Amino acid sequence: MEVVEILQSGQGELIQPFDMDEFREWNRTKKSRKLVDKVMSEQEAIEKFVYDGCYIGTELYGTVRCPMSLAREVVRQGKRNLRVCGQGVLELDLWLAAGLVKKLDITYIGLEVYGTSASLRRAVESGQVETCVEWSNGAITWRMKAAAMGIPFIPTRSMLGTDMITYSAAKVVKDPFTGTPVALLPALVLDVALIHVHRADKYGNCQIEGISGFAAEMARACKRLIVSAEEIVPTEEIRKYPDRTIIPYYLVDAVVHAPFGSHPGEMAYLYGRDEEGIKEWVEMSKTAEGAQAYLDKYVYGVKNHQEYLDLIGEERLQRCVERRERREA
Amino acid sequence: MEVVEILQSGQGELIQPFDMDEFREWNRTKKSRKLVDKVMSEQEAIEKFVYDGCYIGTELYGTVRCPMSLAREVVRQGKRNLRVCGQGVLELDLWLAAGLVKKLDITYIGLEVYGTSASLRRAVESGQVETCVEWSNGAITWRMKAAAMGIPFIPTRSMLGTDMITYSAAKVVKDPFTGTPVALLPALVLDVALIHVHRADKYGNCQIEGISGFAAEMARACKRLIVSAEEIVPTEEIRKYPDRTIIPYYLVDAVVHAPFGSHPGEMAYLYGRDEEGIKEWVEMSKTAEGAQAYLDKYVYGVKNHQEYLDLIGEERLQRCVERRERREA
Amino acid sequence: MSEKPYTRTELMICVAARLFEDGTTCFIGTGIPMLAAMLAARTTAPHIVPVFEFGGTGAILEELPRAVGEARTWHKGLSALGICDTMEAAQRGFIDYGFLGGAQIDPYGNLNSVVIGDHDHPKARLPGSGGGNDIGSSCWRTIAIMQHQKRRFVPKVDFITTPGYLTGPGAREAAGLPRGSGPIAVVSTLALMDYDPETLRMRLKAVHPGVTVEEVIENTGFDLIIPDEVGVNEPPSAEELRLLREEIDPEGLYI
Amino acid sequence: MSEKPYTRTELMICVAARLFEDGTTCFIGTGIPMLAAMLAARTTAPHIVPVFEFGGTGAILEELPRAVGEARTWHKGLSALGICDTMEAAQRGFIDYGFLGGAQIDPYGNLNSVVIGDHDHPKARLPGSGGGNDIGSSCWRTIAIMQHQKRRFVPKVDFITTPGYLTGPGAREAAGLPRGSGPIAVVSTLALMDYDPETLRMRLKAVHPGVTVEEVIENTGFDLIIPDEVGVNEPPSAEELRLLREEIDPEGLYI
Repeated sequence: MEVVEILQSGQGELIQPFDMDEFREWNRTKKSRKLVDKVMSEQEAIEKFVYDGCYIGTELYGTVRCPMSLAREVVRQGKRNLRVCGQGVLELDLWLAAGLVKKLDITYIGLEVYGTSASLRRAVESGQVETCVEWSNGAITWRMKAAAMGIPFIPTRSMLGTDMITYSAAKVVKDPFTGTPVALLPALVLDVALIHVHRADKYGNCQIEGISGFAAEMARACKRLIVSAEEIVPTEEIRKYPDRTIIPYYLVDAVVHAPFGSHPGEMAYLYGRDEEGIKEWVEMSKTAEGAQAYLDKYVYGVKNHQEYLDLIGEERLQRCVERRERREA
Repeated sequence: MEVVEILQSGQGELIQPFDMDEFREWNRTKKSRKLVDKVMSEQEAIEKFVYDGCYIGTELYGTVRCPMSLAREVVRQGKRNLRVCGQGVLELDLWLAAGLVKKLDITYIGLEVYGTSASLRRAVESGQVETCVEWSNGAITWRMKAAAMGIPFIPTRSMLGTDMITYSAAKVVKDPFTGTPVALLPALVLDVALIHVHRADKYGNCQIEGISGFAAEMARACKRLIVSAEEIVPTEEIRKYPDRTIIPYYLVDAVVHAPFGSHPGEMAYLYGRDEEGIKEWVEMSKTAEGAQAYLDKYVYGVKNHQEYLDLIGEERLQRCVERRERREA
Repeated sequence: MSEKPYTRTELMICVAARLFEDGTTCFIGTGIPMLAAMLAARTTAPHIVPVFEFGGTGAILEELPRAVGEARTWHKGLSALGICDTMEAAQRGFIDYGFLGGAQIDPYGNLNSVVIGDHDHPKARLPGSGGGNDIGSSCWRTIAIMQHQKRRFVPKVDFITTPGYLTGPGAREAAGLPRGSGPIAVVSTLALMDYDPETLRMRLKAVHPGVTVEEVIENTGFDLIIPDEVGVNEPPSAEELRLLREEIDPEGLYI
Repeated sequence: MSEKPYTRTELMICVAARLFEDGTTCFIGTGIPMLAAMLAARTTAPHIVPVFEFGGTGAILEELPRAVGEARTWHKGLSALGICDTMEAAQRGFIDYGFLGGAQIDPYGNLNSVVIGDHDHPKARLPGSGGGNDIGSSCWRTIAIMQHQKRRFVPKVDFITTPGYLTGPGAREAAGLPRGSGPIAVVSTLALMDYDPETLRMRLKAVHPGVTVEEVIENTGFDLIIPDEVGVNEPPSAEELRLLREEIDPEGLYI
């Protein structure tokens, strides 16, 4: 019998095991093909689809097209023991600071220009986060891409030769076609994904402007998908530009109308970053007490996204709008 | 040592063997990152980049966004012994009828609504085409996707259990994560690819309207890429909508300005099919003599794409324009 | 116009159209499946979601597409992406039905569209799998639409292009094909067939009006399971015929 | 303003900027690499093609991006797709240079950005690989930008996040990493290093003005190869400083 040699098996936990047939069955029975109105509030969407212990992820970096209104609602409702695939800045920081995270498929959690995340340090070094399984940004996306393709794994040349492989759940094999070593990344099927988009219709057909990060991959790699959108548009608008629909409705479970939903992050062509707002988190999150005070003020202290926006104030939001990227030749 | 069992190895020839490091080296040394004017005629592009015996492919189905002006020029220049990945209608039919094809990675060559391809039958049954290696449409695209990802293979559940596997060059293994059988498709790196797009700038940044077929994958899976475009636009137009550039310039070797380049096929939002023109080929290609007469008239009988368009005539082209798909709510 | 007697092709389209389940995703191949989908959308299944392999999802089928990639396949559609999007949606279990054709079919619903005769020295080279193999591998339920002739309904296809039940119970799963998927019906020019749940072999379900069971048996190259009760399909209604002839295929491309 | 003496960070940025090769594709990470790229584009390498991992290619860098996904990373860009597009372009060999950071570096240029101490019970949990591992695996040449401190230049990093030459000659290829790729330079707050072609160990190339070789050695936790001739980097020119202070980082985010 011909065989492929397994050269190495990562010792990291596969914290979200998968079964492609079970995922197919889910997609068959739990995802309606009908055009059903899915518009609901953040509160309703998170209550309905996010649960203690679920494996959850958010799309794009924390300050760019980030589902912040959904991320804050997760904190407000205190969902616990979350298992998270982490490529994040603000949103995961909030969850870590609120003590909601138990296990991490981590790629990068930090504050970019403002350095490392104190919330991550506290949560991991204290043992509150039980497990960190390591992946590169490419690898975690390709794991979702595998799920999105409906296949059990995808090869890559990333992570080879490093400790990343050892502390991941990947395997290294000899490619049966050319004989060279290649890493196999197991598919990642999330229980819940949160994605913020520019526009959606009430059924969940979504369109994005500017870079699409890993929205297409994550949307196809989850069992429940909550989308928040800056604007809810009539389906006729979607049908006019079907080539812009990177997330078709049948993938979506909830559509939340969230103008300035990425604040204090940005939304291309609509509003820029609120640097002041981001710095406030950066400063306050340096200590556990400061982080708690921030959460008290901006999350627990307001009932919903509208109250959050009221707290930020029209004037500051308007300044973000003025700083937006523009389409110009 | 842990191993992965190889359950089956397809007996079909891998008619375009690959080496990812060699492909990387090609991409490093033969693909300029500089913004260089690449505009040239069909004649020049085909002379420069298509050669006897090369492995070549065209993107999308024969009547939809098909690089017909390039395909006709390949015939005109009589490039021989082509090895082709075949998912095609009109364009591959022309090559088969002209006796240019030696080996096929075949998925579908036919006339869709008008039935089977007599040119394919003649070419294969006579032994003029030496080899047909079988793939599904999904499989051939995923083979290009593997190359586009820079990885040696991609898994799929297609082709399992059928004669497709036997007459392909795929392998079936037990997935090392879940133990279920899965097919591994070897990467496909083409020597030359031909793609027709809506607009490109002179450097080769390309944008497409409507479905994109497998343009993104093929453009990233070839050593030489000749693009024909309905319109050459200033780079400022590209920079205004960078989120529409599915083929960035550095992938492109030649940009050919080809209005009505897909004729008698269609181009979404610009012109519809020329049914009369397609039927003419369907009828004439039923016999070898008829096919030859068609080639004499529409390919050998005209010097270039402009002469072809003159032969078709303004009025008929205008009728195609009237039949175009429109963006309307 | 509806006075003109219906043809077997028209009847076959009507019987196929009635199999569409409303509110499901359907992978539509070139030809008869397109007509059946358009008819279904105008009659019993107004909320089907047509999916065409080159990227169109949720099109409004106002005009008959002539090709699986042309603009009519995403006309006023919900998304118009690429072949990977649709094929991978199918592989992930999002496509409920697939409508397929082929040159040959066997008792387990395996289809051949590659060669007649030996693969390497064929008597007839057929177009190839196209998306057929993918659809038969990944869609939950496939329905074949066939001319009913002895040379097409054969004990063993010359080449298995698109998997039916392969060699019988358990074979799809053993090969690694998705659990719970497989063919459920064949609509032919003579009859409607399904599959016996025990043996997974093809079974006559209902003949077309005016067709006898014997005629079906005579035109089938293998032992078709004939149950005690064989139904008779409803003939095309006047409205079905009107839709087909006046709205769906007024140019008579297929009918 | 250019009268103000330059800082070591400004110098480091200038030295890094001069390493950009015109007309190449460069994977740009957050922070110092962005400033260096912007400076290079305004001085010696006007035709570099910046690539940002979340999808931006060929942006015109008018304003300093604060994040690898924000609109400034594809401002007037040539394409703005997603992370797969850029990471896969790198894996295919299309990205010439990668500019990287890390908390620790070893003599073979391996970088650590995951943990200080034991992985499962870390003294300090760092942000993680991000795109670092991918860039170090797939780009043709990588350049690390580091604070030069003994605790950062270590004999053995606590965790290899981003591959340099791993354990030395042949190790990258044996691991399956792309042939011919690897680190070529380190720009630190004290000096510029390259790698000895025989041993692939880090080698001092040029010290910053005012820095002695001894100072570099003292601040390096392993045996740095010291060649017979060690150059001295040019200090920032008045124009470089003006660009940095007035055009590139007028808010003083980094400098």
